[in-house]
Amino acid sequence: MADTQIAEDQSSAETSTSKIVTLRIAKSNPEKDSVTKFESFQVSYERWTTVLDAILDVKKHLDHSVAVRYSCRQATCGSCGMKINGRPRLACFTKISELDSDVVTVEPMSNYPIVRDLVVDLEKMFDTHKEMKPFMVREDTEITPNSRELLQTPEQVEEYIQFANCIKCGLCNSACPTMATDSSFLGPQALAQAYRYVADSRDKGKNERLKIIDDSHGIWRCHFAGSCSQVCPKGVDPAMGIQMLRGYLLGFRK
Amino acid sequence: MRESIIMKIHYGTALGAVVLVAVHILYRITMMSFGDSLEYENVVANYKFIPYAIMLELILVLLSVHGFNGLRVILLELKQGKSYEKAVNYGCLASMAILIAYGSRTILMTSMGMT
Amino acid sequence: MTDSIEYDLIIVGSGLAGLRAAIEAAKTSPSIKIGVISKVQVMRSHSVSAEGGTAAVLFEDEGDTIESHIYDTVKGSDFLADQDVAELLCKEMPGEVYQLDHWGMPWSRRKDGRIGQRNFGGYSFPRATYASDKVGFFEMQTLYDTCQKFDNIEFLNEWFVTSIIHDGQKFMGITAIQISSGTFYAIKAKSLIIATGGAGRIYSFSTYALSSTPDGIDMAYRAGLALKDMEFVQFHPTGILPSGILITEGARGEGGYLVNKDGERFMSRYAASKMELAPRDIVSRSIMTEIKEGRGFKHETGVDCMKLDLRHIGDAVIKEKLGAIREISIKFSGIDPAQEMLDIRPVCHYMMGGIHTNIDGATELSGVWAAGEAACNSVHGANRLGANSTSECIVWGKITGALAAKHAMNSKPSSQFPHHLVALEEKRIYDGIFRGRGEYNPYEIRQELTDIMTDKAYVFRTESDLVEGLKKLREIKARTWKHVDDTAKEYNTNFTNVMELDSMFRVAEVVLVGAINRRESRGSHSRLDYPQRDDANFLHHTLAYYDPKEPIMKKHPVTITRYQPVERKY
Amino acid sequence: MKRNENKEGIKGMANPGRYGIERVSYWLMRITGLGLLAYFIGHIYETSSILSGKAAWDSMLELTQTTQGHIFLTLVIGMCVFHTANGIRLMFAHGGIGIGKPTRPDYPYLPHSMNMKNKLCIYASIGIAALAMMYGLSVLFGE
Ligand SMILES: Cc1cc2nc3c(=O)[nH]c(=O)nc-3n(C[C@H](O)[C@H](O)[C@H](O)COP(=O)(O)OP(=O)(O)OC[C@H]3O[C@@H](n4cnc5c(N)ncnc54)[C@H](O)[C@@H]3O)c2cc1C
Ligand code: HEM
Ligand code: SF4
Ligand code: F3S
Ligand code: FES
Repeated sequence: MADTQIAEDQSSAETSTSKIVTLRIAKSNPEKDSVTKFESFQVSYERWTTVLDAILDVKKHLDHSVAVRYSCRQATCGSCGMKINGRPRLACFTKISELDSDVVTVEPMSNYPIVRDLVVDLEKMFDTHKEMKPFMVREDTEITPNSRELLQTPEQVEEYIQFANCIKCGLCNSACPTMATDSSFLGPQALAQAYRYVADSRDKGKNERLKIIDDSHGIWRCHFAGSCSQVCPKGVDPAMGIQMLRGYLLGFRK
Repeated sequence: MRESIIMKIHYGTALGAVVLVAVHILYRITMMSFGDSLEYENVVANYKFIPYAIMLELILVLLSVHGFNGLRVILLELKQGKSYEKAVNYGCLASMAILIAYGSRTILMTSMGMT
Repeated sequence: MTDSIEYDLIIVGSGLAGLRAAIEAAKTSPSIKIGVISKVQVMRSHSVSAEGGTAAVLFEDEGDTIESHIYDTVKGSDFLADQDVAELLCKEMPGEVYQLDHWGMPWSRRKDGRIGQRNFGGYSFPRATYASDKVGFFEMQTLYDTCQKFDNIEFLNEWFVTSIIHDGQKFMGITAIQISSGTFYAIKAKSLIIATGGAGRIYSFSTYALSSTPDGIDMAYRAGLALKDMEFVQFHPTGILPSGILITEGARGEGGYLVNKDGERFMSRYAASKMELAPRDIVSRSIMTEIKEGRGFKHETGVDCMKLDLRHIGDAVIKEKLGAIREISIKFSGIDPAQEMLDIRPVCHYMMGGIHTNIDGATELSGVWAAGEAACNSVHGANRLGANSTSECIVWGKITGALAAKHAMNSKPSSQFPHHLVALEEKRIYDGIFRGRGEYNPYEIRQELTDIMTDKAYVFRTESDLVEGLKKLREIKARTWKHVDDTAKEYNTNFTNVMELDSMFRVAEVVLVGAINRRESRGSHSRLDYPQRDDANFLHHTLAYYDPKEPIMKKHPVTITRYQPVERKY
Repeated sequence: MKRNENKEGIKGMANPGRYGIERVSYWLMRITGLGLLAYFIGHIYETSSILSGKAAWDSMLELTQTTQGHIFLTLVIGMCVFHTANGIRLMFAHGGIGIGKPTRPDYPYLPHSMNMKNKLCIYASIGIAALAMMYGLSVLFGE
């Protein structure tokens, strides 16, 4: 089938529409020393070229050593969170053309330890997520041969589905002002997941979870700054989940 | 104390304060001109009017609790660590108590005419 | 000496299959120590990209039957599926859907509160259970979150597994590199489940995550396990241009049309009754035939393509049921599917082949199981039906999880750990790859390799193309491409990328050799020079065993229980 | 392995510039809260002078009768009004009221909690604080 050529990995496809942008990549290796150097590269891009495409283009052809985390390249796996022109975003979900800038600066997300270059350590976020008991709490979670589905209307699904969209990219924790100084704060990612399960009509673990988050570095350290929701790439709106959850603790909701 | 109770107090004191501070300020600007209301004699008279004095005492307590808890929250978020957090908690509680005591002294003594 | 750690059960891969296996193993025995090891973090595995549905018979009261699911699967496979295996899949699935529901899976619901199902290619009943169009993502979330209940499951995030250690009879452990620190470890264990997913990145135009490289499959291959049916590569009809990201079959399940340059729904010519919902191999061939006969479109990148029309479905339904593909097409191609037609083209999407296992997912080596896309238990034969793969991952995740856990409970730790094999492996990767100073850019070599596969082993294949492809492949392999620039230990993806490339060569070779040997057209494997299915000579599986020179090819019988092969018409 | 957490720190916490008006409101709420607390302490100290007789009271009052004193009092009025108005909004929001309803999000995602109602309330809080300050100025300087 040599007659039908495929233009692979968009970045290598040269057409007249391509433009040039300066990509500045923050490089550091904390195991060696604590300096961060910015290296600049000229990369050509198309209308649809994403920042991740551009970084991988650099990795392939200009500097093999760039450390960057990626997998799905379609904004569903949550690997590629980084600070792009000062704001936490997914690299694979940010087109260069929409940044409207001749210079694109990429840095590791704030509020997480840096592993190397653009890669940060998210283990703590995963641990906090686990603390929220992010699973069905009820007696009969294991089915028997006679089990059928637990009925749930489309409206009941609406109650929690937006929070179930979280891809654990960690952008929200990186934008939150409390996170910027409080290393014990649970963070919007975990709190929104606590709400995801509380809001599920099948779950019975509300009181347990409310107890866990009602802590001196728990839900009360959110001040509804909303930055988490501003940067969330999946429309999870953690700020809403957190306030809803707090509604229970304040007695506004039952 | 559970954090939720502390924060309920925080909101409660704020709500109480909204009403009382409004009365306090209105008192200052509606009774007579603002400048006059601050004349020594007028102020002392205010204090001697017992319901007003009680209200002032209430404002004092509510806002001290609210304000120092607010400060505590900010300080807790700035830095972490067991001893630091303990210091913040007790420090704020103590400051709160001192402020209330100091303010109460003024109110009590003035209203009893000990000026 | 190399650092070593110990687990009772090691699961390589944290995709759907790996996570399901971990839960089942933890349920089977709370006392064993389970390590789930993956080169990506949890929830980053390729499985999160699965969009359309998971096949299961849920509405027997409304006319669906397990029998029909089995037959659809076998017929879809072009009769190369092992029929006992297909039967097991179909019987286990309904329970698994309910189990996921009890674990919190946000299935889409019907008005009456029951779980919703949609139409999918090749089925005679709408039985693709769906959760909007993010099925894989939500399943991964449900399984991952459920794993958090168990204290004996430990996740080793971002560890690159390089080899399986065994003494020829018995499994003993694996070797792996912790990516963040760059440290090389030997991990001892009593049982192993390989759930490393598909290898679709050996093609340049592919729906797979960038991490879906064949290193897991290759690891088994190098350890002496057979790879089965690797020539069967599924090309999904609708990969969106220019990125190759998938537009789910659910888009056609919800009523989307495929149209050619003349505005004609050309599927009427190829599958009059099922139209756009014929199995994927047939739709992909139809698209390529239309293009070859001059009725295709040209995308602005210069690539031939066809159009997928969803406009008549309407904005509301698209938002409700196809939200993710709406996001994908607006974001990555700048097209709102409610307004304009999408540019699509057949794209590498699934590998029917994989590590040879029996119906229980057991490999030929005692103590080693394989599950999910990496395995080939022959449930899909020559062509997988959409929505059957997530099902497979879940069912064999569960089966292998239970078996491997029991095995780990009942066997004693091996007294002698073959440290010399670990040393040998260390030498292979560090002297052979890490310190490689070849003169070619490995990323350009990778591009060349994947281009060869897309060019020479695409939807339609011929002897001359395949042979030429194999020749070129061996040519670039002979070049001194092993070249790692990055000398740091920490998070060195340059190094892991080159290791991935290394594995691509061996697995791509097996695909090509298998395709050359199979002189017939069956399912996804379509030879222009042998356009007919040839049951007399080729109704068998292909096995490939590793040999440093070239793969050793063998045959393996197909299990036929109740359905004799007939011509496949839709 | 203890790694530097790479926290954004106080600068990041206090920088109101990047994430829209909600972040500005967060910032103002903090500043005004602290400012009010400072004033409150000062105010109690100020009023305690009443115990020392009229002379002391008057000399204390004089401090605020200067131009700087007036500007300071005006600021306090503004802070108080903003903090109160925004505080009332926040109390509702923190209870889950007026922040929208969970729904299936559609791309492009607009977070419902960052809705117009809340934005308007923030602008309104700033607005009435400004009005109150102007009124305060007129009273203070108008004598
Ligand atoms: C875009 C797309 C859409 C799809 N949609 C559907 C659908 O709608 N319905 C359906 O039934 N099927 C669908 N499929 C197929 C299905 O998603 C996959 O077959 C399935 O997810 C594979 O899961 P898995 O668990 O086997 O492997 P994966 O999810 O691919 O996971 C592999 C794991 O192995 C790890 N790994 C690999 N190599 C190594 C190594 N060397 N060291 C350590 N770890 C390693 C990876 O990190 C990863 O964790 C789709 C596939 C694609 C590409
Ligand atoms: C009278 C009306 C008032 C109301 C309705 C009110 C309301 C609130 C609310 C709701 C908060 C919580 C903000 C959050 O958690 O994000 C808060 C915080 C705070 N308040 Fe008040 N308050 C009032 C007056 C005062 C006064 C007079 C003071 C000073 C003594 C004060 C000091 C503080 C402080 C220091 C904070 C912490 C700031 C922060 O966490 O952002 N408040 N207030
Ligand atoms: S809530 Fe949004 S920003 Fe936060 S981790 Fe989840 S998807 Fe990412
Ligand atoms: S940014 Fe932080 S303060 Fe609350 S609303 Fe979001 S968690
Ligand atoms: S690569 Fe998966 S979210 Fe960006």
